[in-house]
Amino acid sequence: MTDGLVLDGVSAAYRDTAVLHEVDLSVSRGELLVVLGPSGAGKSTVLRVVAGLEPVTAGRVRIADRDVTDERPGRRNVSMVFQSYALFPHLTVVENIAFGLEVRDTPRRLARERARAAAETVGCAGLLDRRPGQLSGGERQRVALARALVREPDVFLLDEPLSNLDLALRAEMRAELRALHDRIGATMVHVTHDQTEALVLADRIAVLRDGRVEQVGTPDEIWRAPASTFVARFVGSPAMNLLPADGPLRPRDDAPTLGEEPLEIGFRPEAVALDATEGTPATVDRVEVIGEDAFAYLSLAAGHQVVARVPAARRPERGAAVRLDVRWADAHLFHAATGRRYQP
Amino acid sequence: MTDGLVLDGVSAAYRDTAVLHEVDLSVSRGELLVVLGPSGAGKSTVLRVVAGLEPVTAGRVRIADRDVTDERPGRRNVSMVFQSYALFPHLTVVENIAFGLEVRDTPRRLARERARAAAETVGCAGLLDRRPGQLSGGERQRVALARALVREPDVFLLDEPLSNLDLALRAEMRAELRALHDRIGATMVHVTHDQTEALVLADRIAVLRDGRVEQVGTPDEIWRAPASTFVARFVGSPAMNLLPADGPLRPRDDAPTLGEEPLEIGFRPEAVALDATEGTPATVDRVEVIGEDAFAYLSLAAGHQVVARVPAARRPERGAAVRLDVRWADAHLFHAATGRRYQP
Amino acid sequence: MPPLLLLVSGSLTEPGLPPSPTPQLVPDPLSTTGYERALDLGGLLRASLNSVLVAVVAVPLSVLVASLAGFALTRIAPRATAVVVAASLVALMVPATALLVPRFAIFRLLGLTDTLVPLIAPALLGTSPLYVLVYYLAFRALPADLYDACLVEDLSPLRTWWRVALPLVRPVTAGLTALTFVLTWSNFLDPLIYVYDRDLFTLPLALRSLSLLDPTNFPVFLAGAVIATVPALVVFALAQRRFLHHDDRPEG
Amino acid sequence: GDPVKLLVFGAPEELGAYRTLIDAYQRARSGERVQLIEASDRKDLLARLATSVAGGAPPDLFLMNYRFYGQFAAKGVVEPLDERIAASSVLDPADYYPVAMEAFRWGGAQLCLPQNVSSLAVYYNRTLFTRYGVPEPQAGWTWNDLVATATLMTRDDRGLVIKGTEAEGAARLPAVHGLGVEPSIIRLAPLVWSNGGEIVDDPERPTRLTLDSPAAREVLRNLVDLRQAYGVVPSDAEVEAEDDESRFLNGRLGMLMTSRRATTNFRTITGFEWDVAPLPVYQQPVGVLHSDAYCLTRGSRNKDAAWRFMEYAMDEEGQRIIAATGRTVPSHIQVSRSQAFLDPDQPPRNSQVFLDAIPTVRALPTVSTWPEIEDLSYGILENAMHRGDKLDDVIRELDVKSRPMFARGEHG
Amino acid sequence: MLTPYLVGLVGLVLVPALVTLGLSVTHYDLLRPPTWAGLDNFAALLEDPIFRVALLNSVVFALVAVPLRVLLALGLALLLHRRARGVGTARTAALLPTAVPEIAYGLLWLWLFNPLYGPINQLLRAGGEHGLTALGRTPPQWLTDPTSARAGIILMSLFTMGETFVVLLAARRALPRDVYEMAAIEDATGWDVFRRITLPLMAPVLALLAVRDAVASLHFTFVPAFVVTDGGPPPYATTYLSLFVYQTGFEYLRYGYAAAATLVMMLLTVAAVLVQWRLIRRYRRFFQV
Ligand SMILES: Nc1ncnc2c1ncn2[C@@H]1O[C@H](COP(=O)(O)OP(=O)(O)OP(=O)(O)O)[C@@H](O)[C@H]1O
Ligand SMILES: Nc1ncnc2c1ncn2[C@@H]1O[C@H](COP(=O)(O)OP(=O)(O)OP(=O)(O)O)[C@@H](O)[C@H]1O
Ligand SMILES: [Mg+2]
Ligand SMILES: [Mg+2]
Repeated sequence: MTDGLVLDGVSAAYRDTAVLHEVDLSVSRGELLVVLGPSGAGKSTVLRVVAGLEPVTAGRVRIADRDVTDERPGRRNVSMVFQSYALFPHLTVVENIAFGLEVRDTPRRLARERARAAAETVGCAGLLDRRPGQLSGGERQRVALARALVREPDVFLLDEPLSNLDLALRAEMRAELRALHDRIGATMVHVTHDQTEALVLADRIAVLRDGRVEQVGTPDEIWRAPASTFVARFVGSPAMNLLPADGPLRPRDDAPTLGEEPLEIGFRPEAVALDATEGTPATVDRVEVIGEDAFAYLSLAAGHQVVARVPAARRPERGAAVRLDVRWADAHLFHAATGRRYQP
Repeated sequence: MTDGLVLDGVSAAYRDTAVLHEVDLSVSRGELLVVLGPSGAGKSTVLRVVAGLEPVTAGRVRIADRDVTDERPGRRNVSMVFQSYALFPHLTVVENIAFGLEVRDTPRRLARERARAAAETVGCAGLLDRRPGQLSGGERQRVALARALVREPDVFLLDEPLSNLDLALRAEMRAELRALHDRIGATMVHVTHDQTEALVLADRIAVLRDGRVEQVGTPDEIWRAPASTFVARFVGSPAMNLLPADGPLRPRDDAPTLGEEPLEIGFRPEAVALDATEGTPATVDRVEVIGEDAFAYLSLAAGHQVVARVPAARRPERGAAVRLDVRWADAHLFHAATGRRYQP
Repeated sequence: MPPLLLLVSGSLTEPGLPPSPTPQLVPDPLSTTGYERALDLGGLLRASLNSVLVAVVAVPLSVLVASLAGFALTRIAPRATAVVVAASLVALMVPATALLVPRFAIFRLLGLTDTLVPLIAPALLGTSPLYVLVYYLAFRALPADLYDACLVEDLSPLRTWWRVALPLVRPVTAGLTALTFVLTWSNFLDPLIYVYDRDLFTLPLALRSLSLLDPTNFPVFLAGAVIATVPALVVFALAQRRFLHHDDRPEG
Repeated sequence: GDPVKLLVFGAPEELGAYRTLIDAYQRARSGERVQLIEASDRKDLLARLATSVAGGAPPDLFLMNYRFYGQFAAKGVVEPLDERIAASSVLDPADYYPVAMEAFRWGGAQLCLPQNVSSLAVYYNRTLFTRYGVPEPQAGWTWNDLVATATLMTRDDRGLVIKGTEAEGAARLPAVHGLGVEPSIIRLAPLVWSNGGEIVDDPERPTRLTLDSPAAREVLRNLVDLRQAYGVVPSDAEVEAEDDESRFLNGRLGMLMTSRRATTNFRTITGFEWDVAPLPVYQQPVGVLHSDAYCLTRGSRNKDAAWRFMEYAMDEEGQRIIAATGRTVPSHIQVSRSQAFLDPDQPPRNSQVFLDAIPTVRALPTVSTWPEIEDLSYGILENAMHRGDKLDDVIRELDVKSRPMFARGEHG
Repeated sequence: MLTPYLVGLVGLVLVPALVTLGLSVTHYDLLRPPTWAGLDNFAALLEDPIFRVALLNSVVFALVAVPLRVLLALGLALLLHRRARGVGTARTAALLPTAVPEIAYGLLWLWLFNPLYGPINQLLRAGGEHGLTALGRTPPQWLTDPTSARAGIILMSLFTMGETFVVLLAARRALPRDVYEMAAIEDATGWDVFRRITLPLMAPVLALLAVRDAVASLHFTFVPAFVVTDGGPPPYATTYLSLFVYQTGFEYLRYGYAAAATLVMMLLTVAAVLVQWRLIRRYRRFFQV
């Protein structure tokens, strides 16, 4: 298979702090991989290692079937959006965008033209002659994005490229990215903390935790078959409910055969039915309304907490007594000791 | 009424570019106002004007019933999280957080202690002795937040304080902010582009567009009675569907009395029922799955586009022919000409 | 570097010998007579003391003035800044010789001739307006948000300067301190004109009189030059360490 | 009150002599204080003097050569001393060589008191002369004798006579040069006079240099030929590498034409014997005055104390102290004839040469722009001697360029 | 905060400078009160051959030495701004000559330049015979040949670019790192990075230094000419304006005349600065970052 990008047992460290631990990742050509993980997990570091801005302490990096571990950044043919934008303060927007082309000897005219087109794409065509210091946060980010998109590298490295955009713009940009990706078949590594983005955009998602890859899989796999409680809780908001499997709330339909060891049962807020007549009793602690949806925070008798999503229109009152229910089909089982997914 | 913060016809400009146009806002003491708006709308500028970092070209600013329009920033007793964090690169995390206290002559011991507590709150207690250069993006943001929270000013100004955090952390921070707000009854102005954040956190939301206040209201008002198509589409993701009122899709239940002028009808993706047997026919262009939910992008016969939210489990296939339906109760009416909400 | 080695080597040559017709890096015979006579004849010890005295007062004062002024320039109205910057540029253009006589009159009016004060006085303008401008540019290059953050924290400009701006331009300070030191240390025209008392002579003046020794006494003079150079080297080395060991920079 | 400030310049040894003088004075007159202001050379002294006068705080006394005091004299900076001299119980003008006293009269008034009455002489390395068997210079010798002697004394490192001109770029450089003389107007002047010429048109109110007269021209030609024709003086590179005085000190110069001032330095010589001879003669013996004087500034606030020091320095006691350094020929007639100056234990044995010259010495014109004229002519003459510029051009250039300077000058 | 500086600037520079320049329309010899001269001094300057030579010398020096100095300093600063083995030593070495007090520095060179015994020529003569270089040429007559002497003074001034170097080094080190990382990713060549990023970002400082150097070149020449060559070799090979002004003012006591020369000198620098300013105006926009 032709690989777009392969990290093979890559470790990296800042001074003495090890940040990445034997990360294995492979992104096939034309694939869009989203790296998801909590703050400080090492997402940016992964990109920096790929770009060649940080040396690896172990392992190899291959881009487009070429071992680039010892190549300098410029030789790796990647383009990158920095989390901090890294715009050139002295260049105008159009000059910033055209920079990568111009230093690669694209004729100035052409470079400017393509820069203008890229600016159009990210919706900052009106700002071409401003300098970064005169832009709002989101505008800067869009310029950084345009600068990355204007080229056609082997790999795009996007470090939270949409974090400062409003939802509408973000949806639009997301669609643009996806379209671009589909159009030019570019290999992309996209770091985000926004799971909607991850789920919508990704061909596959890699979940990073403390510098280790926790799970790699399609959005569907990540959502439906999280490999660990960490992934399960990290993806989805509010996070998946986790209770002891033999505990206060057990689905009432046919149980699968369970082993001996202690397990945990997990189910997402969306899977909780509140209007059950039977089921586990609980009290409503607090209700959050988000548009058409509401999230009810419930305490079970045993002191456990559960969140349920309900339509905003039919949300329970705070303090109300409710009965809740889930189905085995919606439930996930994990080993209580290791947090790994239980495979019956 | 005691006011926390009042902007009275405030205009502001950078050089010659007018950015804010007669913005009126009032935040009562202890209220949490979220400012929402697209990138470049002037959200950061509002905060900068309140903080006194930009002069007003017209209007007055009052904080805690005191006219501060001509006061210097330090005299306004506000604390602020900058969109760019503005951490002091030469100070460690704990020094950064304690900075505001120490320069106000809090004894060093005490300042450090409170800084440590604030760091704890935002979950960066383990990084106290690092310098900003050694932090990940999210970590920096948390430090910036801690630095604002450690003080007890008249007004907190938070410029996208959570934009670089992952969902889990963000939810947690959000809860922390809310708790802090409830505990000390602080007046807060919180700029975000994340509507979930806005809807969950806000007492009231101000929607800004091109430097003008488009609507101010409780999250419920904003959601249920958007004052304009702009607000309607901006809040909610995917955006509210908008169609000509006499157009291709009309709710089939009892219509309210409508006037003469051309109107637009709006309804959210959540309001669209897909499994109707009757209703407007449409084809599925594309389906996005986000966890338990899926968004179906549909084209109506007349060439109009509509998005519908459906449970992921029951999502239609791409290319499938469906029939859709909405109810008047879920529909919003707007003047086609002005985009303002239609009041029958 | 080679000139410096030659300087040292030359200073260790026995004075009074006819110049050697062939190059010698290690002089033969090796002799410290040059140093003894330099100290003896030129009053170098006393002069060093005076130079140190002047430097100890003038250098910190000068750096202080320069950095404060540079910082103030970033804070005041742009128009005022432009005026001061222009005035500083003009001041840079004035040759030192044009200032000697009027300054002498000023110092005499103040009763300060024949004291070390006129040698310290240039510290008032940061030794050279250039240094003020360098500070100005350095401070201006810092992210504006940092200053804004200080404003919000109600830091007085003075404290902003001390707590935030100055630490962030430490390489500049280190460099300019070294330069100020050298300029002060090697100031030659000022003491020539303003100081009469031999007991107030500074090193360059003492060196100047050594320089009139006849050429066979070159080692004596070179020894003097070495003595005058060493402190400056030490300061440079220290500044260079600060320079190297400072890596916190504005980021992102 | 304030100490009397005395501004002098000199090499460290000379400054030492003034310190000795001041110490002696302060010991002799308790309560009197004198502060020595040391400049390292004439330029420094001028700069200090001028700025301090302009700034309104001049030193009380300064020591200045008569060639350079003109500009101060002309500008009324110096206090006339006639009344004080007349009133003095210590000083009698008749005790001093008139030629020196006369040099410091300006507009009929005695402005400064000369400390010495040195003149030009030829120092020579006796040991070398003995080694090469060349006869030592005799009183009354002529320019031709000088050239012949110098030619014989120019030797290579094997001790063979060599012509310095051929040496350029050739196999050997002279190891010893026969003569050192700087191509300056003050060296030229006594020779021109001796040849019956004049260097300026009117010694009282000069308006131009008169080196175009046949007498002056001949002298100039001869001077230039030392280098250009005979190669007996070091080339300019050699002079830059090692000046004549240290060349002499190092035993590689047969003769050196210079003033009494070099004596102090030469007394440190241990490796060979040396002595002085009078200047060579063209038609009649003429010397040139080298004299420095104490001047009292008009702006001094301490004139009486300054005068008391002046009296002391000019009196026998003070003159003796300075004379002991060997640097000067005392202007005090008696002291100059005493052991203090003629001390046979101290070289040069033949110090009498300087005294013998006194009756013949003449002073250079005192015009306020003289320093400029000297600097200008030095550059031109140097090029003439070392680059071999055409004599006509040299003379014309000197004339043309110096005229405006003379025109600007003021006369006493 | 600005007060001490303003006091110094006005009291120690601007007012004295004005006084001196005011004296340029007088006959003033420092000793007697000035008398009105109108434009006499300037007319005399026009006639004065020495002034013309000095002016020419100064202009040539500025044109040659200033660009060389700035380029050398910039090159070194860019070479040595990183941390690496040996960089510290190299930096120190680059700075050392600046640390030598001016007067000692001048006299040191006086010795270095000594035509026969000076280390430079001794080195040049190594391998050659009869006092010639290995190539069979006479070594430069630093102190007696006009061209060599001028070159020598330029050489001297090159080694003292430490000040420029330090300032540029500090400026370079203050530039944000991520911007350079970005450029690295774009595979910008060293030249591109220099031209498109480093140069414009450092433009304000560079402009300042170039202006300063142009202005100060009048000053750099003073001590060398004063101490080393004394304005020679004759007639006036290394008489620069600075020395000319000093000599006429303080040795020949023509202060008013010297003031006029100073004024001319300053006008020339202003003109030079304006020209420079125009040249770097292209970069003006970068100042507004
Ligand atoms: N220094 C400046 N000079 C000129 N224009 C500026 C400057 N700063 C901001 N602007 C412009 O002002 C408008 C409002 O900027 P502001 O930073 O307030 O936007 P914002 O709402 O915070 O956007 P974002 O969500 O992207 O941060 C933008 O169009 C921006 O381009
Ligand atoms: N220069 C540095 N020196 C030391 N530690 C660093 C440095 N940069 C990052 N780190 C640490 O390495 C870890 C990983 O950082 P990284 O920037 O990769 O995180 P991230 O996953 O991108 O986080 P975020 O979402 O907050 O940006 C963090 O714990 C951070 O504190
Ligand atoms: Mg990151
Ligand atoms: Mg903003």
